[in-house]
Order: sequence, then structure tokens, then C-alpha cells
Amino acid sequence: MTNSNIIDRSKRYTNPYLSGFLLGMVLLATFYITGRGLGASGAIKSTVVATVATVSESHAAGSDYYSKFISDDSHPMNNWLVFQVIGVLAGAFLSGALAGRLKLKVEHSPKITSRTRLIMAGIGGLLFGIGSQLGRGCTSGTALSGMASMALAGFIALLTIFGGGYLFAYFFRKFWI
Amino acid sequence: MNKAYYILAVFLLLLGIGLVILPDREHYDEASPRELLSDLRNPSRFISTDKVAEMIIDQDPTLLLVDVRDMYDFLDYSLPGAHSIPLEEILMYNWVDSLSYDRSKIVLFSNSDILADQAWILLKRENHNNIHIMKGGLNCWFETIIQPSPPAETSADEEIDLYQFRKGASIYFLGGTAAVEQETGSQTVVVKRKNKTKVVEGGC
Amino acid sequence: MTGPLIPMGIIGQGWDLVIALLIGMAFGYVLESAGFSSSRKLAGIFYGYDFTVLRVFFTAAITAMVGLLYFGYMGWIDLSMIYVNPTFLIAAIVGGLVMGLGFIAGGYCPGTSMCGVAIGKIDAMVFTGGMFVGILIFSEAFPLIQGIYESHSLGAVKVNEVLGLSTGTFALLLIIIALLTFFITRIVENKVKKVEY
Amino acid sequence: MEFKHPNRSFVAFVVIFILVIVIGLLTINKPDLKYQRTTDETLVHLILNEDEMYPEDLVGIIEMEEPGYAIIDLRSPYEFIKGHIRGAVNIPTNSLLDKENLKEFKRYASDSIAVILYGQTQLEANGPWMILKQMGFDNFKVLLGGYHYFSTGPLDFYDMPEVPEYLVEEPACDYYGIMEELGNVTNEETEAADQPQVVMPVRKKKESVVEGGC
Repeated sequence: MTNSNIIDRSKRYTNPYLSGFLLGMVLLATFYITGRGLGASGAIKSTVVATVATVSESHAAGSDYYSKFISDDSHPMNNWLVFQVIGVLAGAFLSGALAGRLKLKVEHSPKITSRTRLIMAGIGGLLFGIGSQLGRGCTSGTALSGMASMALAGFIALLTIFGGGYLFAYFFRKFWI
Repeated sequence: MNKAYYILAVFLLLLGIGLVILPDREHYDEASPRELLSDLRNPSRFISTDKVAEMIIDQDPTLLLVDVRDMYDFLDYSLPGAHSIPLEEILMYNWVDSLSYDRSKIVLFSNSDILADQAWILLKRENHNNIHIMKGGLNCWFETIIQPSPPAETSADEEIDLYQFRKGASIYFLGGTAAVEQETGSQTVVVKRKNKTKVVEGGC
Repeated sequence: MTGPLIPMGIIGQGWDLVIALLIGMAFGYVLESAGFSSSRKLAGIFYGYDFTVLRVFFTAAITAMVGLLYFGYMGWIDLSMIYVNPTFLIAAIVGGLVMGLGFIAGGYCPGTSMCGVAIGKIDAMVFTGGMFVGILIFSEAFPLIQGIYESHSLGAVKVNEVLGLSTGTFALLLIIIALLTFFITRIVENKVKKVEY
Repeated sequence: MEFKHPNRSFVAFVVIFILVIVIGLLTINKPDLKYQRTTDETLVHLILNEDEMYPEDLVGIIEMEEPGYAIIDLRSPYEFIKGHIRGAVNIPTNSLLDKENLKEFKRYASDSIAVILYGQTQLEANGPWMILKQMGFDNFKVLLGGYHYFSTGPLDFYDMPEVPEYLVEEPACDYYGIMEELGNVTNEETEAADQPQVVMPVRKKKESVVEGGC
């Protein structure tokens, strides 16, 4: 890899501090408008709940967890988050298209196969799904928004998510570097 | 390292220091003394005993009667459906929800209107809306609703209508609903009262 | 206009979803343009070759926090109406560790995986699918986990209250921590071998 | 380094953000008047009930020309001209918080002069008194019964009934007794069930008032 290569890449992505600043502005606007932060895992949860409710309504209503979100159909944030995630898809697509990053591919370290990468991604998603429900929100919903609103939960999430990452990083090193 | 980053870092630090040294402004959400003073002069803060009687008889679901006298007085006698929140407790946390519920018409009352007015000012400073005082309090209630004095024979029609309404209301409050149905006039009188002006208020 | 607008009833229900869409677009655009659609860039934070995530994340949180505090101070927003996530100690810690494990294994988190999906990363799609299944499993196993899920509730507490600091002091402290982190990560990043991705 | 030069737009954004905050801070509408007391503290003071001026005491103060008192009439200038308590100054309620009046109030406070507020009724003075109280003016008292009682009611110590008329918060009659008595005439059964069963023995001696009062 040459030096020019790196500079080349640096032009593709926005300066991280600028991104952070803009993300902060988006978050601030979200707080100003809705009184709550951003979120992502909530939308997937809504999808799950909706799917289960479609497949078997009685099962969804009978379950302790689903029923929290079904009976409570005045819970507007669920719907809100779904639309927000649709927006995320659109916005990311727009950014990717403008920067010429649209490409169907599996990104992985040269040391592993695509197959391994996909299996790991699936496992990771599974764990993240469970963890986000247990922790009542994911990196954006709890850690980021929670930090901005100074919620204790936000800081716990930040420390445990990244702390957990560092804790297990050693065992997963061959998948990444 | 680029100089611009140092400048940005300094900006951020300055903002942080600003947050620490800015004077406390925790109570910005209170109504200011001036706002309170102008609220005082708004006649809609009072509600007449006749109106309260009418709302009770109509079983208006938005009405929330709050008795600010102490518990003994409340147990002795209070308006039907009233809740007891003694003045001492009016700011307590457990009442905040019911006192700031937007869709209800909250009516404070005491024996006269001084205690209710004191409660009203404290609540108003904390930005509660829809809070009213029953003008004249229970003393006026007894004088106008329970024991209305008949108007002179020469008085205007309105005054006689008002008296009839009060008479009907009195029977309602003394005897329960059955009595009101006996009193055929009362229901129609209630309807007539709707567009009544304030000309004929009671003596209090 | 004192915010937050929707809870205050200033913006009608009809506009809710339009705003959700617009905010989502801005969110997605910023995340993607920062490079959060690449799992190897995200994983860089754990191996020291790329601290973009940390920079973006910290800068965003601090900007929003400082902005919120100033807005609240100036009366533009009613801070008491801002949602503060409730803390359930055990669930938060266990959940966070599980998420950390999921992060290092999958290389994404929910928001970033959406960005990956949008630009055609197949691993991001698989990650999202896995998340779907994970939530399904959690919901089905909820009776077993309920004890952990609801234990040690501390309510909606703020971190500065727990530490006994004023809001402003804590904000300043966090800013200093963030600046130090930015400085240190830069040194680390220069020392660690570059990884091509 | 990957990102040597934070581009100009970035710095511009941040500068705009900071400008917004600075402008916001400069244009912040500071309340010119501040409360010295929280609502809770005010409530404690209210319950102690120390700041009431009894009309018969006021008569004494005026007769003896006791120093250290100021009297403020909160009614309109028109009502003030028609008649007022001797020595009173007219400050209509709506100009209560004017700058020069506040300055005067502060002078009273520093000279520890007790200020007696009155309106036509006690209620009229109650609000202004409470506002000033919350602003930390402790030397203000409110005249019980207001001007109405002061100009018409009996003011002699020896002539006072057991429950003077100006104590407006006293029940004017035995509510429970009346409800019982009148209720029995119309409907005997429901009445007994509707009413709370607790009867305070204190009420008994008020029965004398019943006949005259209501």
C-alpha cells in the first residue's frame, strides 16, 4: 500500500470530527423535535413484533414480551422508529451513491473466506439482537442518545458495549486483521 | 497536527467551561411575578357557584373539584365529588399529575376564597393551567345554592330564572337526583341559564 | 418556540412520520459518509488501526449534549421533557456485554448495519437478519430472562446525579475526557500497523 | 494521518454553532424580577399565618400614630378618592411591580417599616401580597376583611363577636348541620348515607352563628 492510496481513501470519507459534529446536530434536532434520541434496534423489534403478530396473533398476544408492544398500540415511537430507519436506508443509499460506493459485496479480511465472514456476521447480529433487547436499546438508541441526555443507562451501555468489544477482541483478531 | 484542531478543541473547552460558570437558571419555567400579577386580573380565574352547581348537576366529566381546607373540614362537609387536597399538601409531588391534567377544569374552593386563592397563586406560579377558584367559596355556596333568598317580586325575569335554578339545584344537592326529577322546572331552567350574563350574581 | 416540539403538541401527528423520514435520512447520510457502512472500519477501533467510530461517536454525543444544555439554559427546550433512558443495572451490563460480543463478531451495530444494507454489503444484510432472529429468540425466551430484565431498576437517573456532580461540571469533565481520548487515539493509531481494507 | 486538514466548512459550521449559542445567551430574556422564595418555602410561611393585620389593630396603629407602618391602598384611584384609610398611599394593583414602587418597597424593607396592603376585599389584596411575599418582601401584611369591612364593620375590641365577620375563611354556618336539617325535609334516607359520618365537636358552639348567619 502506498501513501497516495491512503490519501485517496481519506477523500472518500468525511472528516470524522465533522461527521461527529453533524451527527450531533442531527441528534440535537431529534431531541428538539421529538424529545427523544435516535434509534435503530427499536425498528427491527417493531418488525419482529409485527411479523409474529401476522403469523400468529394469539401467540403474540399471549407472550409477555410481545404483548408489551401490541396491546400498547398508542406507543408512537415504534412507528416513528420504523420510518426513521427507512430514512436511514435512503440517506445512506444517497451518500453511497454520491461517493460511488454502491456495490454488492461481502467485505472481509483477506485471511478469511466470505462464508466465514457471513457466518460471523449472522452470529454477531443474533447476539446484538439479544443484547439490544436486554439492554433496552442499541449503540445509537441507548449509548449515543443516552449520553447526550446524560442518562446513566447511556454511559453504562457505552462502557459495556465497547468494553465488551475490547474484552473479546483478542479472540476474534484473526477475523479482522 | 493541524492548528485548526487545537482551535476547535479550545472552542469546545470554552463551551464546557461556559456551562460550569453560567449562573443557575433552574426556575426559568416558572411564571414570573409580572405574569402572575396580570393573571390575577383575569376574571376567568373565578368561577361562580352557579356554574359549579350546574357542572355538578350535569355530571360534567371534566370537572375536578379540589377542597383545599383541612381534612376535618372536608370530612365535616364538602361538595359532592370533591377531592381533598389541603393547602399544606397542594405542592406535593403526588398531586402534580392530577393538577396538571389539561383536559379537566380544576376548581379550587375553601370556606371563602382566600385559601383557594393562595393555592391558586402557588399552582399558577408552577405553570398549572385550567385552574379556577370558586368565587365566594362554601359560604357563598350555602348562601346562593343551598339557601337562596327569593328575589323581590319586582325583579327582572333573569333574576327570577336564576332563583328558580338555584332552588332546583338546592333540592338536588339536598335530596339527590330523585328530587330533581320531581321538580319539573329545574332541568329546563338549567338550559336557560346557559346564555345568562353575569348581571345577577349572588351577594358574594 | 419551546421544544421538544412533538410532546408539546406544536407539530401535529400528521407531520410526525415525515419528520422521522427526514431525520432518518440525515442520520443515514452522516453515518455512511463517515464510513460506518464498512465493518472493517468499525472493527478498527478494537484493534487500534482506525478510531473513526470513537471520534464520530464522542464528538456527536458531546455536541448534542452541550447543545441540549445550552438550549435548555436559554429556554428553547424543556429539558424535563427530554426522555432519559431508565437504568436497569444488571440488564444493562449483561446486555451491553452481549452487544459488545456481537459487535466484535459481526462488525456492525444496528444503525450502521442499515447503512451497510443500503449500499449493498451482503454481510450487513446477514447481520440484520441475525438481529431479527436474535430479537425473536429473546422474545420467545423472555419468561426465562424476565428476572434479569427487570431487576435492579434505578429509574431514569442521570449520570451526574449518580456521581454527585452538577450538570455543567460533568459536561466539562466529559469534554476533557473526550479531548484526551482524541489525542491518545491519534498516537495509538500512528503506532499500530496500518491495515488495508 | 488520514485527515490532515479539517476543511473550511467544518470550522465554519462550528463557528456558526458557537455564534448561535453566544447570540442566544446575549438575547436571553432575563426576568427582571426574581423570586427569593420557592413555592414550598412560601407555603410554609402561609401556614404559619404571621402576616395578617387585624382591622382593630390597624385602628389602634392609626389612632396612636405608631411609627414604622405604611399603608397601601391597592384599589383604583377613583375608589381611593371616594374614601380610604387615613394615611394610605394609593398604588393600584396593576402598577404594583413598577420600578419606582419596587424601589419604595425596598426602602421600606431596609427601614423595617411594616407595610399594610388592602383592597376592597381581602381577596383583592391577597394575590399582590403573595406575589410580593414570594419576591422576598417579608414586611408586607394583608388587612383582614379589606376596605369593605374596615369602612363598615365594627372595629371596637369590646364590640367584636366571637367570630368576627372579617375572618372570611371561617364557615359562616354549620354546613353539616344545615345539610342535615334541610336534607331531612326533602329526603331522609339518602342523606344519611351520603354524608360523612365524622362530626367535629368543635362545630357545636358555632350553632349560635347559624341562626344569624345564613
